[in-house]
Amino acid sequence: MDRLGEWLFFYLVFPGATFAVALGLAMSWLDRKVTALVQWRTGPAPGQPFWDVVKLLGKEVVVPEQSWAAGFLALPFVGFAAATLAGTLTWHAALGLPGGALGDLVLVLYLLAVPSLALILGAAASGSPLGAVGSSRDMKLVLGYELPLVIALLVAVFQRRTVDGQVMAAATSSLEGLVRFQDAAGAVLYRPSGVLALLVAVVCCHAKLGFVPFDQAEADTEIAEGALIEYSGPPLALLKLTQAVQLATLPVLLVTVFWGGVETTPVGLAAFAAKVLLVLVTFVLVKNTNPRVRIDQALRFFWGPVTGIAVVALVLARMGW
Amino acid sequence: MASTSLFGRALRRSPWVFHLGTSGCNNCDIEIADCLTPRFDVERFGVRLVGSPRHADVLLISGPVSIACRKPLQEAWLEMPRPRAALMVGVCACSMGGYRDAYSVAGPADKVIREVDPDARFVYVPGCPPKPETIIAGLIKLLGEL
Amino acid sequence: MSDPSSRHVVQIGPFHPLLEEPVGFSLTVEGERVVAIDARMDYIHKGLERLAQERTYDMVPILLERICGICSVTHSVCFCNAVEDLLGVEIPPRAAYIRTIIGELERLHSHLLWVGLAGHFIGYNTVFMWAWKYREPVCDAFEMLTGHRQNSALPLVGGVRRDLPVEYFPVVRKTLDELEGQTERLTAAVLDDPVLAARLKGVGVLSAEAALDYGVVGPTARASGLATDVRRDEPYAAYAELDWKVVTQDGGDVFSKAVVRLLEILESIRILRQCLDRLPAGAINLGTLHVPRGEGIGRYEAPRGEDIHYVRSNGTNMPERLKVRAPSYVNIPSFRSSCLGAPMADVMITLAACDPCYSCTERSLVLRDAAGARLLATPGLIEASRQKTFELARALGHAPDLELDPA
Amino acid sequence: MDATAIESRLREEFGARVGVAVRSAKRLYASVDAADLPEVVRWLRASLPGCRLATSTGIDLREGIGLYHHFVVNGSPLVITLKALLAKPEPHAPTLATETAAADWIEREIHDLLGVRFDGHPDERRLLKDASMAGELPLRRDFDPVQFKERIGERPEF
Amino acid sequence: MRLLLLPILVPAALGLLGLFVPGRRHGTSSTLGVLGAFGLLASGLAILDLRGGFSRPWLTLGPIDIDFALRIDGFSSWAVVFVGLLTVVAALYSAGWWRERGGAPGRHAALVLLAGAGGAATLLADDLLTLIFGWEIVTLALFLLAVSGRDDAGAGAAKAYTLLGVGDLALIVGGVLLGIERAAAGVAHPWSLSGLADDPLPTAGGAPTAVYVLFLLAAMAKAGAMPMHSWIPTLSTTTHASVMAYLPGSLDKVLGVYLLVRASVDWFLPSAGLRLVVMAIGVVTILCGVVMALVQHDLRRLLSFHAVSQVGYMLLGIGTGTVVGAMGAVFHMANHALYKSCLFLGAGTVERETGTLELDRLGGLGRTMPVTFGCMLVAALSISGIPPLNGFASKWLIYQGCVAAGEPVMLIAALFGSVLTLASFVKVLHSVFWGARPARHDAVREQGGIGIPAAMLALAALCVGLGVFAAWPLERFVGPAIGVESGGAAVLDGSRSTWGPVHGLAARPALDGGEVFDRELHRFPGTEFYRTVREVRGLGWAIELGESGRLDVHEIFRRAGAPAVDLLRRLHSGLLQDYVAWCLLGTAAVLAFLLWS
Repeated sequence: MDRLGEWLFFYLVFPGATFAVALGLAMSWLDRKVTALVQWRTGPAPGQPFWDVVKLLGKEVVVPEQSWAAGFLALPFVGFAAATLAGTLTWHAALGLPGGALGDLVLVLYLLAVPSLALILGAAASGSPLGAVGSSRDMKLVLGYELPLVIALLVAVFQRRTVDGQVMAAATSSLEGLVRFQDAAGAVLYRPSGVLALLVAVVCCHAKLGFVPFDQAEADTEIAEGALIEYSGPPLALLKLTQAVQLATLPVLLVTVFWGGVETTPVGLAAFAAKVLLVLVTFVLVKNTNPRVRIDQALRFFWGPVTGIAVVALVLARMGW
Repeated sequence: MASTSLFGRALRRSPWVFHLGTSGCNNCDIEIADCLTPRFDVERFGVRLVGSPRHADVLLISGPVSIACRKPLQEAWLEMPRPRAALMVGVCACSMGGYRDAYSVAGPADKVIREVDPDARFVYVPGCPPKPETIIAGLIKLLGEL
Repeated sequence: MSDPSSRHVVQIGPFHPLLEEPVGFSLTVEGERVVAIDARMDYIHKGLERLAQERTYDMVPILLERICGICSVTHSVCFCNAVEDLLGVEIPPRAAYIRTIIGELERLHSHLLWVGLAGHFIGYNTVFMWAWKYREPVCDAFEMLTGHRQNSALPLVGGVRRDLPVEYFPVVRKTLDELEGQTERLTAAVLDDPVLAARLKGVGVLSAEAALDYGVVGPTARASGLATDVRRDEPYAAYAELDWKVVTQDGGDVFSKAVVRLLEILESIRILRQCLDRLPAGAINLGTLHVPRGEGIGRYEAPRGEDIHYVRSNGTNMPERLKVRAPSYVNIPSFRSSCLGAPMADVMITLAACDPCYSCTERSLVLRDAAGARLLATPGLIEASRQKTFELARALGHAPDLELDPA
Repeated sequence: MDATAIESRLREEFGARVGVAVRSAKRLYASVDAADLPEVVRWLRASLPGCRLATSTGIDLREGIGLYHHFVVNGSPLVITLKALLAKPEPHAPTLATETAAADWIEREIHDLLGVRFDGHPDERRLLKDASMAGELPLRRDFDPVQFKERIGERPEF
Repeated sequence: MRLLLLPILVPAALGLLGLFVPGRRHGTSSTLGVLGAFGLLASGLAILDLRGGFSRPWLTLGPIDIDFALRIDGFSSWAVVFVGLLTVVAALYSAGWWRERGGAPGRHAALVLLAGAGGAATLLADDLLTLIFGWEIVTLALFLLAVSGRDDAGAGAAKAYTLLGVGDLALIVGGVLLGIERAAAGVAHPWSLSGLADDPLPTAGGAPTAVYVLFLLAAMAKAGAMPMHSWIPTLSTTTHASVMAYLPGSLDKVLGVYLLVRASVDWFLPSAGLRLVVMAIGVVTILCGVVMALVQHDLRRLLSFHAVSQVGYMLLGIGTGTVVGAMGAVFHMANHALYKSCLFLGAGTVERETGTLELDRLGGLGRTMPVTFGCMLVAALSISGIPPLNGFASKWLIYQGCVAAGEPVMLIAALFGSVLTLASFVKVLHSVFWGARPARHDAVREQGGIGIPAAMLALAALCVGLGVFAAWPLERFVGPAIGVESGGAAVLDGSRSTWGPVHGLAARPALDGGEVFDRELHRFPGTEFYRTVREVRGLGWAIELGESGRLDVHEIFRRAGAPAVDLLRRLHSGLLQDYVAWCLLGTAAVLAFLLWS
């Protein structure tokens, strides 16, 4: 039972739900604040995302008449649980917490797809036509970015290195294994293939987070927040929390996979925080200096140049570059 | 009056508004949008303009309500989750202003909403159009009422 | 794949974030591709051209300002042009310059507003914020000169009601100088942005032939290569004496429309500078006028294009019939030519590209307005009002905690 | 080309069928029989490059419904107004929507507000009026807004 | 050890009995069918823990002995139980189906039982000829079930039989070749499979390679891997859902994968090149199948393309040549049978209630058919590989196999195939169960007694159970199946603790709000979802190509080798007597050949 207790602590407290939510809300405040600064505004007060969520939790839930109520209400929970789990596993591996190799890259990837899926299904379940358009766009976007994202992440798995005359590669999809490999052989990022792969992964994660220019699914001026349109109150709060958790997870995942884990020294922690912030600020700046592209343009972009670069990175990685 | 619970405080710190122009002349609508922009920046107060009444706490209404707008307005009001309130921006929304004699106007927005929800609460911001500062002041007054 | 059974209708509006005003668009789409489009305009119909018969010629311009929140100068001056055409009179030169100044200030803030909204519609909120930030000083200048941010209540049949406070001219000039630099930077940014180009170029193309067939006007027509501009074609106010040029583009797409508007901002700044420099002395109106039986047509180049009013008088002090044709009324229907076959995401920006103003389209002839009296306030009152505004802003700016209820 | 030149060409082309009145160098009014409207419009658009329909006005006159089509020529100050008088009680006129797309909405509007039928209009649905106003013609002289509102029970009390 | 005969004889006997029940006696024949299915399951359970063989000599040809030999080991024991389970589900479902429809259930139930018996014989066979015998019975049963469906079933059945016939021919020729090879090596029982397993053949020389490839071909045809897949979609539009669920959906997959796993792990030591070929076929099957599924409008056709696509995962897992990959393949085969049966049964229910499976014409059934919807939702998420369902567990193992084998390209393709699968099922769920309900389906309700919902619920429950507790089947069945007698669950280590508690906050549901949209007018049919996909260059082209039938092996041969195929087609007349004659002739020829050598 000790293991279960330990696991529950990881999942519910640190680095799981509680921590991820707190960090995610802080990051989403940072997102809004930087956005405001770019736009010459003051922006929200520090506690703003927290108050938003508390308020939504206290509001009434309106279930649209046309909808499949159970799914409509339950799917945000599923998405939140999956995002939290992904966050837990990622942080667990990044920090090298006790408990063995919990995290697996493929598993995390799948778990991170679940929130999108929950939103897609929830929107489809709402019975709203605009929700359906939103969910269709979201699904297409998922189709677009999953392929290059997978390729880019596999660069870390298959990158060949020569250490002390020995050719080696991580050759494991376990996150902890990847961290250990990078400890031994240096970060994946320090090779050309790693740089390219990180680039691709950042772009894909940008789309995963639904930021402009890839926010077609929630384009408020086109389809009135699309997939989110029918949600209100606590389910909406959960969706916002899910976004926050993803915001706290994806930069960490990228840094962990491509730039090594955390050394638990003050310097190591600070360096890790700086890396994560760098990725996050990149997201925010790109978000604020681009207009939304059309969904077909996004698909072409992902299946064209982005996948191309990812493939090049993979080939380079196999060649030991 | 103003609730001191956590939720009440959150509500006052995070009022999300849905803007609904009911056949007005556009001027109030522009001043409302102006509230978002760098000079006035209502996001400082946690105000967000949202795209669906389902997400909103406050309905901003501008313009008189034409006969054709009447039903959609009532539907939008009912779509909003409780607690909810409405802010009447401009004389037209408050009292129909110069349109009171017009044949195709159904009534001021408060009357139209009260037809479906007698307990609805409103704050009125007169002006043609009211300045953004006035709209913000009205919004803050409304939050005190929630 | 054009199986009719797979079509469905997406309703945009009556309340939609794209639209500040209630108007219903029905897009029939296959997947994301729009195959038919229809508009429903009754939501905003509150207009009673009929009631114009009950208002005097002095009251009508003030009321016409409330046809549209943006083109308030447009409709009142256009009405004055129509009545002056009926009367066959020329207004005093100072009045002509004053009309030009307020008209061009209105064009400035309207174009900036459009640039911002267009950015917003394609999810580029930074452009929205920046453009509207630039727009604020223009509204301030308008307020300094007329006492109100949009509704000036200045135009009057035979001239203008009040003189402009020349002591504010240096401030206005400074505003224009700053705006010129900002607009040039914005224009450069728009022209160079590859993503914007990908998103806007070749989108919603309106050919010159279709433009003429639909009778579109203003920037929408000029972006399709039709060099039509009432300010040059039939110079009213002071335009005949000023040095400026008509901006045209050939693309007909959304990108061209954006470029036309951005360049027109710069032209407007030039016009304004000349007006401020050359403002002649003299009377500002012709005094009391009797309007005889007859009919007149007035035209005016609104920010969105040609506005046209038809006035018929039966000799009383109220018009027998007033017909208002705002520019959006002819610009909006052209979506049938420019939107069909486009993906839904493009339709939104195409609809927005003619800077539609649905309340104009549904022009309503407004009557007595309770707030109208405020506009006639003396400069002292205006100053007091501004003072209060600033105080409020300061108080709010320093007290973000909402529990401090100012009431 | 100014108004007088157009006047002489109009007389040349249509003779007595049009009654031309020139008010100034840039305003020309021509009264036409409703049935001749499409022909005159075709001629105008063909012989004056850049000529477009700016708008149309409907007026409830004592002697009938006045239907005025205002044409503007791009790049010139000229406004040409074609006037037709339609007989009550069932005014109708040939449509211009098949000649120029610009006539589509304005004809629907005049149909809404004044009850003028446009023969051959491709799309005769209402444009401005709400469905509840289906039988009303608000721009007719005999329309009483107060009575209308009482009839539909919408009179606001304040 | 005679007990080993039970799973074959019990259903076969009851099935043969069923053939003589008059067509009107629905109750009797359905009972017989269900009884036989349970008999198969019970006898499978009875022999579950037995290990060993049973042998009766069939023929002795000089130095060569041909036996009727059965053997049970870790793999076959649970495979038989599994087939029993599937047969029970199929029997229950068809009992419900026929009670409502009327018709000739006797034949149907009997053929299902015969197929079950044939499957059991294949799985338990320890002699290649016994295996071929069982294999052929299944093919025959499929064909007879297929032609008994509708009036227009003939063409689909003929196509199925042609392609399956090619596969079966490959198996027979391969068997003969193998026998010659082994006999030449002086083995006394050249067709004995346990003998072969004791001394697996490396595919170095020409003959073993040829035999392996022929077996591969047979397995591919049976399981429906590309390019031998085209009979499945064609058949799907003309055949009962229950038949689709039972045979192409599950039993044929079990047999095909069984053969392939046996061949790849037990009988041969395939070379790296051959493994690559298998993986490549797997990946192509995954991607082509799913892309074709993505654009289908007919639910059953869509499902059948997924049935093709999922086989790719199994081939991929086997092709990796790693223990974890093979375990994944076997586990996936079982999982696939579960969720695909569930999906086909659900589709059948929808069709029964609404009369159509055109996605355009469906919608909004989620609230009126909650059981069908719930079960199909679980199955759809499972086939898309969403944790923590069983589909994820087995796919994850296959991915691990790819990682271990160092095959990034295959891994990417497999992952991407999963995303596409998901996309396709979002479309299905949306267009059938969500969105606006066409008015003509307003009266649709869930009907049909207990049998069908029970079958679907059982399958959905298994999907969840085998996912959440994946360690158990891996340890108990899948590991032993490929020779890992204990510790099979250890491969799950990396994804341990996937299944944390779902915690949440209480929601306060309230019904409010009005309907703004006209639901007929503003429907968003699910078929609209992926129009954009067609518009992407390359993909659209591939889809066109697929739809035009130019990738269909059957069609290619029909066009290219017209005379030869014509002959084959004439041989495949669709008459039972002819086939029996061919079988006898073939057997005679083989015997003659053997006697002569």
